[in-house]
Amino acid sequence: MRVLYFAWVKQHVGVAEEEVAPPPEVRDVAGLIDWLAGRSPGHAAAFANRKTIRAAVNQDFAGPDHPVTAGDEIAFFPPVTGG
Amino acid sequence: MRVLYFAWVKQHVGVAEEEVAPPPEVRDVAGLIDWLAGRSPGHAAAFANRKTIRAAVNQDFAGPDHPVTAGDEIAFFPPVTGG
Amino acid sequence: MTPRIAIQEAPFDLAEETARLTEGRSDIGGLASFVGLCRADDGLAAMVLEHYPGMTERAITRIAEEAAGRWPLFGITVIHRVGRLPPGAPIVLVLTASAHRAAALESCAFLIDWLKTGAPFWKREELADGESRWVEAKAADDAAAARWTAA
Amino acid sequence: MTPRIAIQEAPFDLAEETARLTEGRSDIGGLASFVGLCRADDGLAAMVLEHYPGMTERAITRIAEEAAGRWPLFGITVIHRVGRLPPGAPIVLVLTASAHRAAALESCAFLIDWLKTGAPFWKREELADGESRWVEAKAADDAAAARWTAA
Repeated sequence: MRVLYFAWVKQHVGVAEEEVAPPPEVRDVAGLIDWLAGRSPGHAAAFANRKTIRAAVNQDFAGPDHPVTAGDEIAFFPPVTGG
Repeated sequence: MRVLYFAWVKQHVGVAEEEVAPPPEVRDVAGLIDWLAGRSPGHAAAFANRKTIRAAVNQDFAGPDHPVTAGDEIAFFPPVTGG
Repeated sequence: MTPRIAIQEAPFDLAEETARLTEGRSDIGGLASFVGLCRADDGLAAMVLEHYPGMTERAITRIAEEAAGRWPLFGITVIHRVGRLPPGAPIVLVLTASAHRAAALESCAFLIDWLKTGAPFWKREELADGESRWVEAKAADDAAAARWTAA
Repeated sequence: MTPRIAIQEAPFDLAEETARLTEGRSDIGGLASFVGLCRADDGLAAMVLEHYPGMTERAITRIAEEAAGRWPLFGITVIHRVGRLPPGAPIVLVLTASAHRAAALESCAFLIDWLKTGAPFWKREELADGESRWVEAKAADDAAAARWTAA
């Protein structure tokens, strides 16, 4: 499972992307966030306020209940500010 | 009193502008139209359908009740179609 | 902010007009433009635009001032061409600049809606068969302009 | 009609993009554009734009297709710059072409409203004092985008 980070989420985590292999009980975006938050203090800081985190699964915006599986590309980032 | 004509009003009347001296009982736009319509068959044709005629007095749109006096610049034209 | 208003036979240059509004400043966040072009409907050979010199500039200045009163604008440009224009030719340009996009977009729509119904221009279509006809005013244009006063 | 979508560091050329949409055709009656620029608020030294390569193009393509389904459009161009941009620099261009002005104006407003909330871009402000801060998303932008779904 490939996880990408953008903007200040990336700054907290310290890397732009990483390959991860969460245990089988991680089934959705919310579960993945819980699991990632335990990986390092940087991850914990990045995911400290879940309300400010947005996610995409395979390049589509996805809510906390969206399923995640091995082989997915999952991204975490703040609310977008383009335009 | 200077009277200007535009678009098909001008084509009917046959001139782009004319100096006129209507009698004193011509006091407003509607009265001026009545008086002008009697000046020639072209004028009569131009003003045959009053609903399709718009007017301006001294370069501001003006309704039929708008007063007209000697020295005014008065224009008659169809509904505008710019833009 | 003095609106730039021009009635001319010559084409206008969108890039040049944009640069004129933005050059040397960094307070503009949004720039909206509308260009109206001459469509080749129904065998049109050319569009001939007539106007009322003097009143045209006066009417456009007034509505530009109204736009400037309704929205916080840094710049307004309105250029309307007259004379004989071939199909595909640009006829009118409206350009508005503001700190924020909503003011720029709304004032641009307001100005072009209003130009359609409140400025003394008349269009005549010259057809390929030699015929010629005056374009009739549309009720839809009156409705579009009216929505700005209903608000 | 295939939308033209580009994510690039280089500036865009409004005149060139306009010509690209209109060249050789005479069925376009209205061309609406919006250019978003980098404002020099509060001692801004530069704006740095990050995006999500791949998803960005995908998201913009999807919304351009939605616009094409809602309005009868002959052309859509969306160009969004990324990287470090100085105050006054153009950031984003939205350009829409249609037979009639309302479709061009409305779809242009729809696209820029949506880009603000639905495309994965993030802005970071670099200040003159060396500080740096991420721009926060605005509730007003969500509201502006939402009005297109409420209708």
